[in-house]
Amino acid sequence: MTTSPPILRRAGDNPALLGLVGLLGFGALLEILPRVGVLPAEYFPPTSKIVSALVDEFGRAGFWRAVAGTVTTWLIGLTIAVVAGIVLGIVIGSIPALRLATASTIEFLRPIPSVALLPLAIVLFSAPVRSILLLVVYASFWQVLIQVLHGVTDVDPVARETAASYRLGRWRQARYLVWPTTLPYAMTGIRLAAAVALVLTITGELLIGGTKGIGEEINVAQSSIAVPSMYALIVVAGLIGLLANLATRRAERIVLAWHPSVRRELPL
Amino acid sequence: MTRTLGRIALVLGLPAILLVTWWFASAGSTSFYQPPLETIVKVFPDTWTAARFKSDVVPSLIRLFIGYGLALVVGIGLGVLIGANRRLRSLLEPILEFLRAIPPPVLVPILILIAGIGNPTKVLVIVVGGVWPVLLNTVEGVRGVDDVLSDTCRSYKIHGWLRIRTFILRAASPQIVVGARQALSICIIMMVIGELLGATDGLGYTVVEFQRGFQIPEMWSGVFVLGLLGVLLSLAFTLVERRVLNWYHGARAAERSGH
Amino acid sequence: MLRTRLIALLAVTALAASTAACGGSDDSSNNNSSSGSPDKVKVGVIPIVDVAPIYLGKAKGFFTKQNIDLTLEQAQGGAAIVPAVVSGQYQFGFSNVVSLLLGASKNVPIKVVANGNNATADPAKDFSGLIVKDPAITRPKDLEGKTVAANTLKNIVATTVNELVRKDGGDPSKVKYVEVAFPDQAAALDAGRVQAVFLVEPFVSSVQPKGWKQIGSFAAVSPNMMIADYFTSAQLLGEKADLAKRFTAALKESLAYADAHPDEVRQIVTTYTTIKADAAAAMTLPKYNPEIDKASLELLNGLMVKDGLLTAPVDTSKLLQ
Amino acid sequence: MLEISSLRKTYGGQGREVEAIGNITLTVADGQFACVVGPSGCGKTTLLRCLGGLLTPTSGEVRVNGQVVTGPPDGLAIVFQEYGRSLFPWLRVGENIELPLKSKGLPRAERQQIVTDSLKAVGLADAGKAYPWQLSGGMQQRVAIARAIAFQPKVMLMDEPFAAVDAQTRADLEDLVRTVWKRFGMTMLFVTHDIDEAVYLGQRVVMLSSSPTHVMENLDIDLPDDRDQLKTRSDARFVELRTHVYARIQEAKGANGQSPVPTAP
Repeated sequence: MTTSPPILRRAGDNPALLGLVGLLGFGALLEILPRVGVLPAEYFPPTSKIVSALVDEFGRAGFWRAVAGTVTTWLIGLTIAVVAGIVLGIVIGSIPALRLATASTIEFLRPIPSVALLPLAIVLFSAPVRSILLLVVYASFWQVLIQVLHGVTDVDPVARETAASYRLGRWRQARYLVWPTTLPYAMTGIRLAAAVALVLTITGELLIGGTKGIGEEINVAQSSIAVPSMYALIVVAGLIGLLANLATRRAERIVLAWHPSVRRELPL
Repeated sequence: MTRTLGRIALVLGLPAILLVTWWFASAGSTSFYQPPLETIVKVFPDTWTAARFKSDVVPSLIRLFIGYGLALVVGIGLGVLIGANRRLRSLLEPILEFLRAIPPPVLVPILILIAGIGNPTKVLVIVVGGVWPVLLNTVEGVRGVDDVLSDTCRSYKIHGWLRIRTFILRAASPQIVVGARQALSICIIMMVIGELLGATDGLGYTVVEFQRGFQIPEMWSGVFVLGLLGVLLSLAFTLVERRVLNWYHGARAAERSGH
Repeated sequence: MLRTRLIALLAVTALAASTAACGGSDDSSNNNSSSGSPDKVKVGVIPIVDVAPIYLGKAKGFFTKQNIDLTLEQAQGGAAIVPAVVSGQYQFGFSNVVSLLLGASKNVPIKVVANGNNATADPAKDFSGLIVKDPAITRPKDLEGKTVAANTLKNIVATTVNELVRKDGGDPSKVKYVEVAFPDQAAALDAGRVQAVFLVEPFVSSVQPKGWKQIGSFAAVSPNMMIADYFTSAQLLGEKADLAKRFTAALKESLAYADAHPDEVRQIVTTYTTIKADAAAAMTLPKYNPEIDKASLELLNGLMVKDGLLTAPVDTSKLLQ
Repeated sequence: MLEISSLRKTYGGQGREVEAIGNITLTVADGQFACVVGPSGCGKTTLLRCLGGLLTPTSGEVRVNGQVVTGPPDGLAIVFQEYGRSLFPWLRVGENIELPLKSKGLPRAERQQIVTDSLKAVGLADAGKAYPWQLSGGMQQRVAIARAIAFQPKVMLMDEPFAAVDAQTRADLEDLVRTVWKRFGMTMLFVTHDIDEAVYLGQRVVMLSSSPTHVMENLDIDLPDDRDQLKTRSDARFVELRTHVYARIQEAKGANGQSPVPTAP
């Protein structure tokens, strides 16, 4: 084995290096097991085959169009959900009567699995992209709305009284008091929404099809039983997910640079 | 008395308005694919008969609970193992972060190719979807346990399974519950996807069957049942959570009121 | 004052957004054409040999002759095409007869405008095939308790296989069906996920090298049975009867031409499916009758009632013009 | 019996060695109540954690009841300063006390009996069913003490247990500790930064220097055995002893001129 104990011991105290060793080990493992026959190579191609399939995919123009397709659908759906979530969140959140009236509806609609809307989406919207967007927006909207509602209701009552005592108008109150408190929650909502939106984008592409996207590429690969390229596409989907996570975390740090890192993701 | 009436009005108010508007808006609808709400409701009883429940709803639920249960057991088991061991955690963190980022539905075609379309695959699809939120939140929870409590355990010689059961798992439970709730919603989605991509029974299959048979009101009723399933499971989850975490909510309330 | 109105406005949009999400208006792109410029027509088809005539007719200009600018959109099965035609996204569609009869029984507003294709006269040499891999399964009766792949649930494939099992003395209600798209059926049979597949060309030829056994076909139910038709929505028929008439005429011309020129059919199939020229050469072509075969309609009507798909036979005049 | 011989503890941090404990040699006889006091940041808590087997000393040796300490020794219990964080918030008070007994493998009935007795001993007889966070700070520390008693240790270490409690509650808890000590007769090592508390409670006060820490002086407290907040604290001898300790601690703080180096916990 390449990694002898001393390296492990020296890497022991440096997590980044250890993480790398972990990754390489994982890759090596997936290389050896199929070759040795522990895993059926037909369905578990060795890593080298997957990597070469990945390189082939990178070479194909259709691949990049598919990646672009998935990312655009994902971003459009996410943006609609985020804007709607924040606007509705602040409006509903800052009017207690509205907050109480809508609570039960929100609590009823939120857990409905967006994929349940799939048959409706196919039938209601003839253009496949619209149906997928319905799923993506529906799934990610609630993530943002719930967090923003928490943010608005978490505004410190004392701060609210001081703002009122200085006769800050409702609009200015929203701008200088509600928004800064809600922002960290909104960012959490966006981070959760981004992940869910990607899952639903690819689900839509897989089940509805008819749009340029990774999901469709996987369907094509499955039909021609091109197993290595299926894995390559899975790796790509994972990378997109990873980049999405890193990007949203990065954005969070920038936007919340001024905010004490104390930000509770409510265990609801 | 008026206070409870007021509360009921608030809880049922908006849903009632929305349903009524939908009822009348769709009343005259001639569009084949958007039948009046009235027909959907009328078709409900004889579509979702006891036989239908036994042949389709029950198999779906069994697969969901087995899959969700496995996702919890595997997720928490590995999570405790990884969370407690710093070196193991930094060794596995990059891999886990990548595997978590893979949108679970992407794995369904490959799983079907490998394991076919029988029940084992359907359960596997659910486990593969649900295990990540549980695993990563458990690692997070186990990592964040209070070190004073950990010292207390060491000095009072509480270790082994007793330590895991009464200290590690309980201390990490608020974070594990966050993961379990996320896993539940993912598992329901994966259950439906598993059934839409080639199945011979189950809720997802039934909805597709109605659509292929042009039974549109029944299809809408199927979507209602799926939605209801999501709502009821989320309600059940909240009840279980309230019992499991009553100590946690109590402690936070005490802490917040400056006790 | 402005602020309260603003908040009210936001609240209204929120409510509208939620009801819109339930109602949802689709964007039927019905572009009405002036008499001069050609009618833009979209037709939903499935990438199989059955639709070769319409591709051939487009190539030969039969449609341009009728002042129709034709675009062909591919879908997985009839189930996705029917909603698109009803909603107006497609003006015409291609679907198997059973789905059309089922739709008519549920008052789906659709009307058949022309024949699609028919089985051949010879049950052993048809463009379709009920194919099995397991040597133990030698006849349709053996499919009892087994799982059969069909490209869409509740379509002509299930009706056909049920009838073959029934004629062979078996109990069709014991056969289970699972929806698998044509391109994936071979892999499913290979992996043993299903015990039988029902394929049409070009897929029947593409699995030929596997050496699997064929134990039935459309023709085995009834020679030259009508398999599929082209249809449109009642709404389009009402508003643009002339366009429908011209479309039917061009289609009949295409069907006759295809039936008379099998080699051109084989060539055109390679343009819209992934089949290679040599496999296309070996394909068995279906029969393309220009006229709609009413006898097949009644036959399938009866079989659907036997299968319990229909409680009572459909009044086929509702389906035909 | 507690024996510490030339204990030394340094915290290595990227080449910057911080010497928390220089050289401590100390013996506490069986059943003796010893208080340890010293300038803040002189490694009192580090010393206690070494005694409790939670920290391995850099050199030197610690013996509890004759055995060398390599990990948490048998027959030793610790009461931590952050009482809130040392109790399991998901276990009721009774369960908190019972847990260590489970790991000792005692049968159920016996455990229940010990729990009830321990609660009575700290004056919380009917608090068994409550959750820790439903009690006041003082009462939570009583639960921690009850848990220590229930463990039936021969040696009890207390790490500034009353630092985070208001003055009145502290007086009651001080008296509670003495009664507990008298009744159960364990060896007691009480770490505190409050000089009055050390003199009032201890049979002996061990004064530590600032870091690198060593034992500056061992002072025997010859006050009468039964002590109470009013009489003892106004007793001339008490004041005399207290001033002596205060002077020595001030002297230690000022002696080596540099401000005490903050030791890692």
